Amino acid sequence: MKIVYFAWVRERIGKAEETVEPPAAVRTVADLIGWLSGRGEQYAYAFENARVIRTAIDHAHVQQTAAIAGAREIAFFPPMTGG
Amino acid sequence: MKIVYFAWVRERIGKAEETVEPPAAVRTVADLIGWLSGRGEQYAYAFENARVIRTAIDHAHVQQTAAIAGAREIAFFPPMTGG
Amino acid sequence: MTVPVTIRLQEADFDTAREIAAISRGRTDIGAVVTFSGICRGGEGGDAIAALTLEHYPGMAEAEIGRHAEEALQRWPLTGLTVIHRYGRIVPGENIVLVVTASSHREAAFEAAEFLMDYLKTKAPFWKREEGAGGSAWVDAAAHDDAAAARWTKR
Amino acid sequence: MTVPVTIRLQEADFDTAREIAAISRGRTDIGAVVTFSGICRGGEGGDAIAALTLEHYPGMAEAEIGRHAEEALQRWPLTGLTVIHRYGRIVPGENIVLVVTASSHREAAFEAAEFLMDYLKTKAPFWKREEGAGGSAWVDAAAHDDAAAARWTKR
Repeated sequence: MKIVYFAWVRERIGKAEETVEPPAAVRTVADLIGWLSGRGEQYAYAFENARVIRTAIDHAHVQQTAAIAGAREIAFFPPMTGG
Repeated sequence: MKIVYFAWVRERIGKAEETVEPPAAVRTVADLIGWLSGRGEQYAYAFENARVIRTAIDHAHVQQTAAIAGAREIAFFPPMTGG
Repeated sequence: MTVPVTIRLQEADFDTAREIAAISRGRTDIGAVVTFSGICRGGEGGDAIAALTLEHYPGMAEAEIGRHAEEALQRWPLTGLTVIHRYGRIVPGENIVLVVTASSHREAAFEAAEFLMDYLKTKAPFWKREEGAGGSAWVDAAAHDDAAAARWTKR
Repeated sequence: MTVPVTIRLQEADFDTAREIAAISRGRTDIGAVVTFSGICRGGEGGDAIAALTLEHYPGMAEAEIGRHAEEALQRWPLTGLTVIHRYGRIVPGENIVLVVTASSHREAAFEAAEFLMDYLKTKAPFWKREEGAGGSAWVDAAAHDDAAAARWTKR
């Protein structure tokens, strides 16, 4: 499963993308955030305020309750500031 | 007192402007419309539906209840269709 | 701070790009520029239009647009404002009117441009005559334009 | 009828005049063209900004703008629609984003442009980083932008 990070989420984690294999118990976006947060200080820092983190699965916005099964690419990023 | 006409009001009356000297009893715009309407068929035709006629005194929109005393230029025209 | 305001009534066409450039060139306090271009259409409903002729009331047109430009400056934090309205004969595809508003914020630029267009449609002394296949006729005022203008006084 | 839709994400600047011309050239069914240009300001509040850097999510940005363009076409009778969003480093006075909407009626052109801008601000995956005197920092999302976007779902 490919994970991509943007803006200060990317900076805090220290990488733009990676491929991970979470265990089967990790079913939702919220589960994935929890699991990633346990992978090291930089992840814990990036996700310390999980409420503000936005998520997209395969280029579409999703809630943190969304299931991750079948996802090709999951993105984590701060609230958007384009336009 | 200078009177100017625009669009189909001008066409019906057959002139773009004229100078008139209404009697002292003609105090308001409505009075003036009534007085002009008595000046000939073309005026009666132009003002036949007085409700739709718009009026400006010295370049500012006014209601037909407005007094005409002191006016330099009074304009009569149909509803505007600019923009 | 003086806000640059340009108001022009002219028979000639105008260049929208030049007007945008004029309002924003050399400035770094503008975050949003909105333009509205009103263009002569080739048909209303099923009837083809060969041309429009716009009559206006010289003197009053400038005064009326100027009063509404001032009101827009009072109501919104604008950093620039341009209104150009043509008169005379205009063929389909040609420009009729241009409003350009500049502000540090987009809501102000959008609202001021809509306000000015609603007032130009209902209060500025211009009258359109359409030339079609069956001769020419004055355009009737649209009730929905009055309704659009009325929303700005309901606050 | 197919409505011409142009969506571009690019590092280079764009030419607003060329985009207006592209949407309206040779057509006589367009009565109204609205443009919104978002421009990099030289300061927010009292702090000077040397430049913005816009990061984006390639692939998703195009998809997200495309979905909102489709929604705009469903909601308003548009005759043309262009959205251009830049990424990379942008200095004060330069363009960031352009929305152009064309319609036979002005309300549709205004509303669709506002709708698209509100969604670009809150849903399109772009992030701004500001360079100032004291270093650089990510721009916080503004609550008023979320409120502006929410009005389009309250109908």
